Amino acid sequence: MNRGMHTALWLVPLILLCLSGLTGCGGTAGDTTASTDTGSAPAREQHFIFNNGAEPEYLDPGKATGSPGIRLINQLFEGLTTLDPKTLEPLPGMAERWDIDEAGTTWTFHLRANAKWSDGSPLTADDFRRSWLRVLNPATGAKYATQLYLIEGAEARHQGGSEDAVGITVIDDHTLQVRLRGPAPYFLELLAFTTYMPVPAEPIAAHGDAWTQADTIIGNGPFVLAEWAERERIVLVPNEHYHGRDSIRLERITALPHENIESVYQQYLSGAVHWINSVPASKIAEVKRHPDFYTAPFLASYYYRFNCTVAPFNDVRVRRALTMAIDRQYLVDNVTALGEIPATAFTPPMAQYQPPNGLGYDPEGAKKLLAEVRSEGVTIDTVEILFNDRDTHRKIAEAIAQMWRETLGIEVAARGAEWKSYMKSMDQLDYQIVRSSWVGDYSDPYTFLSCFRTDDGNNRTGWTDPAYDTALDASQLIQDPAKRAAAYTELEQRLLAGQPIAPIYVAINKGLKKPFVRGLHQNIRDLLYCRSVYLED
Amino acid sequence: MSEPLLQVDDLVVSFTGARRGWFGPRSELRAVDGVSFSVAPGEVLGLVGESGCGKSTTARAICRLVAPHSGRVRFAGTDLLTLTGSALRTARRGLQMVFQDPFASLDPRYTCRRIIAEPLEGFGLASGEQARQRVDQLMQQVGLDPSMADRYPHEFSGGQRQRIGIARALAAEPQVLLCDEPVSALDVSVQAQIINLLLELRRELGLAMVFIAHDLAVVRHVADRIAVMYAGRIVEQAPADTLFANPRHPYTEALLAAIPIPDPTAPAIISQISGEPPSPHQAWAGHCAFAPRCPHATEACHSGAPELITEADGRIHRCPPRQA
Amino acid sequence: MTETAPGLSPGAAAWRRLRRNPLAMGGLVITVVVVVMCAFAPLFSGHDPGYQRHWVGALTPGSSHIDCLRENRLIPGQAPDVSPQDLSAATTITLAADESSYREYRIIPDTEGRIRRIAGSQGELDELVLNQAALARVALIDGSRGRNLAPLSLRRGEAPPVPLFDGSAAVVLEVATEARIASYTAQLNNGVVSAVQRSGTALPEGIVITGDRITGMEADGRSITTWHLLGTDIEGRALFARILYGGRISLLVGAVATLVSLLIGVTYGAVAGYVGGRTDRVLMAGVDVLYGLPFMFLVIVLLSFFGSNILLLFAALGAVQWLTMARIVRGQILGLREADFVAAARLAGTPAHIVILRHLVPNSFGPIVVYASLTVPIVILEESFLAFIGLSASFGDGQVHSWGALVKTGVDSLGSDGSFAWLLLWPSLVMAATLIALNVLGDGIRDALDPKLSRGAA
Amino acid sequence: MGRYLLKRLIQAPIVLFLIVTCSFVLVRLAPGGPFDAERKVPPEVEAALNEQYHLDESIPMQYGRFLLDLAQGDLGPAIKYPGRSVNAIIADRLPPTLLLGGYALALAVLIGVTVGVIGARLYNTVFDHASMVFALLGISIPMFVVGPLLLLAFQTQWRLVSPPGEYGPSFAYLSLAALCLAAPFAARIARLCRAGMLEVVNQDFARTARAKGVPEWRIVTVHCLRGALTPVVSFLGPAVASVLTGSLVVESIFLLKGLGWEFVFSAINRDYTLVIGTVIVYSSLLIIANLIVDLCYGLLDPRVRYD
Repeated sequence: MNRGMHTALWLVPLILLCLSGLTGCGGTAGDTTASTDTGSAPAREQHFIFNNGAEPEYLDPGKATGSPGIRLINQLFEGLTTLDPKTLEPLPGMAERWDIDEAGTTWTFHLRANAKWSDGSPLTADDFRRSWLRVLNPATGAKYATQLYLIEGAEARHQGGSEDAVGITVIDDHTLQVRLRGPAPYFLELLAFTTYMPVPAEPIAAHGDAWTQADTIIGNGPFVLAEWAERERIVLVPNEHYHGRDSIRLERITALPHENIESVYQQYLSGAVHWINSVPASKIAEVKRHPDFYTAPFLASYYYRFNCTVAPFNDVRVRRALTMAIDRQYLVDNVTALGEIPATAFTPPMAQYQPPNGLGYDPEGAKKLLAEVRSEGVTIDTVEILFNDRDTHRKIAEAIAQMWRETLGIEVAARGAEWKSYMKSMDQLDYQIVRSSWVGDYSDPYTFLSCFRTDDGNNRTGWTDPAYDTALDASQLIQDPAKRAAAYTELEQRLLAGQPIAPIYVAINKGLKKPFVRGLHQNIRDLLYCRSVYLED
Repeated sequence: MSEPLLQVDDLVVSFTGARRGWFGPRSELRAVDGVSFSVAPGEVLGLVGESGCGKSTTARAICRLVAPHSGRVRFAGTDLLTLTGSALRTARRGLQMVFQDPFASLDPRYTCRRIIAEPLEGFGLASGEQARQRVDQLMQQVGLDPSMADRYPHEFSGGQRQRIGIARALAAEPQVLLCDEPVSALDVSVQAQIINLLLELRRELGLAMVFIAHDLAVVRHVADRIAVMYAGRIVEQAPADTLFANPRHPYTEALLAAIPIPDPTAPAIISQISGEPPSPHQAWAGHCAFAPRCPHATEACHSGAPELITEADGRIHRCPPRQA
Repeated sequence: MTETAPGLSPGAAAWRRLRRNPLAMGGLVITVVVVVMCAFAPLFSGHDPGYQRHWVGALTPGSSHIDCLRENRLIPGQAPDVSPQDLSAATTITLAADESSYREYRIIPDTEGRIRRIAGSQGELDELVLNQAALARVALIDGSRGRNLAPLSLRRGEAPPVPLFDGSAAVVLEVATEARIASYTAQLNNGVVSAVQRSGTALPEGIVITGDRITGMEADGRSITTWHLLGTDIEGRALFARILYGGRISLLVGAVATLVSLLIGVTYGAVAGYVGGRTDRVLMAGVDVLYGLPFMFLVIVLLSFFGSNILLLFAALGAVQWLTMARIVRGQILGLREADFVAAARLAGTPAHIVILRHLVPNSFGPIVVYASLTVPIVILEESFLAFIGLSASFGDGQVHSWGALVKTGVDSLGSDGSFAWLLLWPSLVMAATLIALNVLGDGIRDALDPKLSRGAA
Repeated sequence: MGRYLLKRLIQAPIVLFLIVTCSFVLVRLAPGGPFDAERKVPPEVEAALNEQYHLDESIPMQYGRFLLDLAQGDLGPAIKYPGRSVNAIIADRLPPTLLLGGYALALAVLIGVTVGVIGARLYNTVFDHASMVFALLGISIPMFVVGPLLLLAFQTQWRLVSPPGEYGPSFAYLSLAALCLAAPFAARIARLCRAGMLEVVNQDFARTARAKGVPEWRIVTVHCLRGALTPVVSFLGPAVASVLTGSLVVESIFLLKGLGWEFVFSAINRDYTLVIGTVIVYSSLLIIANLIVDLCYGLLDPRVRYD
């Protein structure tokens, strides 16, 4: 009956699995692939071709934002930690081991003795310090610099303060000490994030933004950039100086930047591509039947924002009524239809955190609530849903519009807008209801809940609750995991009581993967680690 | 002679032609080159010359259908050339034209009634039922059956169309009618009818006319006075009888010599005088424009442009006395 | 001049010639039919073009389905809310509902014919046991729906039971549990539900049943179904209605943009041609300059920057087309300006703008009409091009899309095996037919207006 | 002729200036900026980026700076391609677009003229009617329908062409793309050519030639084709513009690297410099194409005068 519920339940053991791996940190990166037994040498050429969805904007770890860029940077660079391709458990990366102090705020990392750049030169603790300070230098223009705010003094530095006050200390060439603002259990996972990766000094000094071209780039990840033909292909080959070179089996990776999903799908069918990570929305039925089709949970939330500053949406009852009139189960079963999980809370379920239930589908309750508002003389004639004009968003908006129309008897218009106009309307609160989604940066609810701080740039609803802001800050000082989870649950409840958003579903990642592609795992953050990938005969 | 109704003084109309070379000055083409004449109330002035001599342009310049380069056109006391816009439109009400080509002068998309009523509307003379009656009346006046008023031009014969054109001109209640070769496009039999109609109207309404034609035969019966044009200038002007009896200019002579031939469209002049009409670019620059074709041309004719000579009998011409 | 019958205005004469051209008349008939049907779309299709029935999904042309709502309510004391049709006159309503729940499993073999994956809707399975005693129905979805299977036991890495793969690369199993058809009957009294029964048992609370569960519906014993001439799209919306309503947008865009181009082009060309001289040279140099502009690109920039507002679309597409119109009109007027009837009109005291309006423009009407009639299809095609880039116009609540957008959806929906072909076929057919009709009509008008220039060119 | 050429050459920079100004204004009026993203960029970073691209200056200042750079042939840095200049991107993307466009135009002329000439010679036969029906269909069916159908048939179903692999598209694949782009133009050219032929075939000089015993094929190819090509050539001018817009569709469908789709993305991403850069390139191409077409027109039809 309730497929969403089942999926949610199924998610829990998976997350627990991740977590059990996490507790024993410092393990070896060995059991990443299901079948590492290589009895006979595969005859198939180890050349993995996939469609990356778009041309990456940056291959500079400090500056990258979009997933096409991040997907490649994860092959080209490696942070102090790296993640298990399947479970996302933090594994030793450039750091071989680490110590944490009692308070959980001072971390000492010990780099591998054989930590090297792809040109063979040694990689030192200072490389990390320099790279992180570069991100925190406002002149660099690193859009994800806030990822480093966890470090003591980082935020102040980014806003123009001194570099010396930042809590990064180079003890020796192979030892780095980091002081955090609070105990952050997710710090190890965050360290694998692109923003925390080291960047080489000389190429950047010599070539500026152009340093990531094939002939100038120096990395430290399992692969190096062999060719970057813009808008045509990006080719990676193994990094001979990578510490785990022996376990790398792919000889060549080609990433194609094509955006036309329909044509990319045909390309996949014709066999020219081994993996595509998006599928045409109009052919869901056909795609679902394809034997190579897969779906997997994704740490992302799809939801509608209400503009809490304009009538009638400044009345929480209206927001609640509209939320209650969305039949999410119906939506994920019939409209998106790929196994998305209906959500009543903003944060998706994840390790050590099960979000509380928000308002479910209750058409009668919605009608009653709206009637109550109407009886006070508030008129609700037309409601407009704004979305960026993509097939899926359009379908969802049209379906929700029809639900509201039928259940609540209001006129609903679904208006598609071009991407930047949509962004602008959202930013300037020039909308009534707008489609949104949020992808988590690490497996901790904070990456979601912090969006709705009053002054956060990602709030974009005009919703404000001082108690929420205080509680949010307080949650970051809690070290005990259980208490922390409880604090997050409380925060989420507060958020859902305010209902600045109508959660719709937890997104999934989906795609088509040739059966001979092995070791390519669909993890919860849709991160690609090609070091475990190989092509089976 | 009473005060002239229409007085044209030194009228010049020029057109600019193609550039000489890439950036050279544009050549100038003088179509009308200092034409002067006057028409008294009720008088008919015949304007004669071969094709391209500037007769039609003169007529069009008088009523400002083409913009004159310089000169003066006084009509009923006002200088038409200084007026613009609606003042011009009102001022030239008394000055109407009958065109050469009865096909081209009627808008094919208008019915006969609408065509004739256009001046009534344009000058605000009549509207509605009044206009209907006036159109019927005008049609009768030019010899058309008012029952045909709702037909389109292509349903009329050439003569009938010219009658429509005349009726339209009359609708404005003009004092002067500029008839630009009104019969040259018509069959010979019809020509006479139209000329008779015009004469009749002149009698009835006391109209003055400028009657343009390319041969003298047509003008003979109509005009009180005749002006002969050659290459943009009037070479001779005289009362009709005087001109016919005793032409002064060799060009007039040649035109007269052409008359006996009954076919009015025949290129009679060519048989009399050799050569082609001059290019209008520099026709009168430094010599008599007619000199290259003139059987009587002297050296003087080639060295200086002849001045106008006014003789005692009122005739004006541009040929100095010859030593015959 | 051409030979003309007496009593006919030039327009009437051209019409007469047009009527003798069967191709052009065919074009005219199609154009008129399409325009009338789109203009009066509600008369020709009773369906709401935006109404989605996801549970119905894409139906082939001519299919019918049970006409129910997403949520059907039979609550004693309330009016029945069961269908968009007028059921208030009925005295009993019966809903048959399938209360089953489905599961799908995809079984994927590896190269050696062993089971590589068992993908359930709730994740990967290592083992799947289907016991027919426990399950109401087991079927293969792919191509052989309804085929019953013996109890199955599947395990990853093992060979499947013999009949399962049958040479195919993968198998999708559909499993239905607890399937039973329940029948609800509601008694109505004066349009209000008085009692609801389920298989003879009274349900005092009434029922709410979702559309996707309903397998049959009757009002006073008469079954309630809806028929779709051209089938439905993936969202279960009536395709015929969508084409008709979409045609409103496409035709409107075509017509209005052409009018805009007419307005600008004729005014501009007429002024240039009538005034002539330096003004003409300057104005026409302007047109030459603008010819060098990649207008369509500016339209894209404009629309992507300011949203595909339909008014902006009219203006932008009209602005692309006016240049040629201005040239044509100017050429015509330049010739006509010297005509005696224009001189006569001026002498008749008619002001310049009236001369242009009443004499010059009407006499250039032929080429203007021809060009305009050929502009409409061009604009419709351009709109479809914008739809491809995602800059199409939509109407109403944003649920009615232009032909271009429908065709684009059709292309996207077309399966690799040719499934859903009707979603592409019908919109493109209607669009192409209309464009062809407009093209041959334009050619026909040109021939009719100028009989010398027969055998039309593009 | 020479003066006409000179006039057009003088006109070209004016046109370009107009376009540049027009696009500059449009771009700056557009809502949203290049750094807006789903994830809000911190204000410090946005300020730093704006400063880097001089977006913090006043609009007239930016315009002046832009014109100054443009005068030196520098279209500026591409905002969405960090570290790369618009010049470099255009130099990279333009050749594929030109290749595709040129190929398609050549195909269109070849197919169009052949079908048109044969259609005219076989006037009123089945071939004639069929070809004209196809021509009408070609004109009325959008490219984005033809393209996916071609791909579905040739690539996915029949496997006759393979998609662009490691080293660019194969010739067969490129031909498929060019065919898709050429179809509507071939259709139009066929119609024009046929009409032109029919007009010329019965003219006096053709009859004279026939009477003089000139072989029919010579009449068609030498005498008539020249006349029939005149409308085709005059069509090619505007066709170049349409081919450029069409290549945008074809590039997307056939996953080809080119300037067309780059343009759409730069517009969507508010990559100010790249939008203007691509628009300038397209305008220049158009102007040049129009000029060439005009010259060809003069060569084909000596009656055409350039003043």
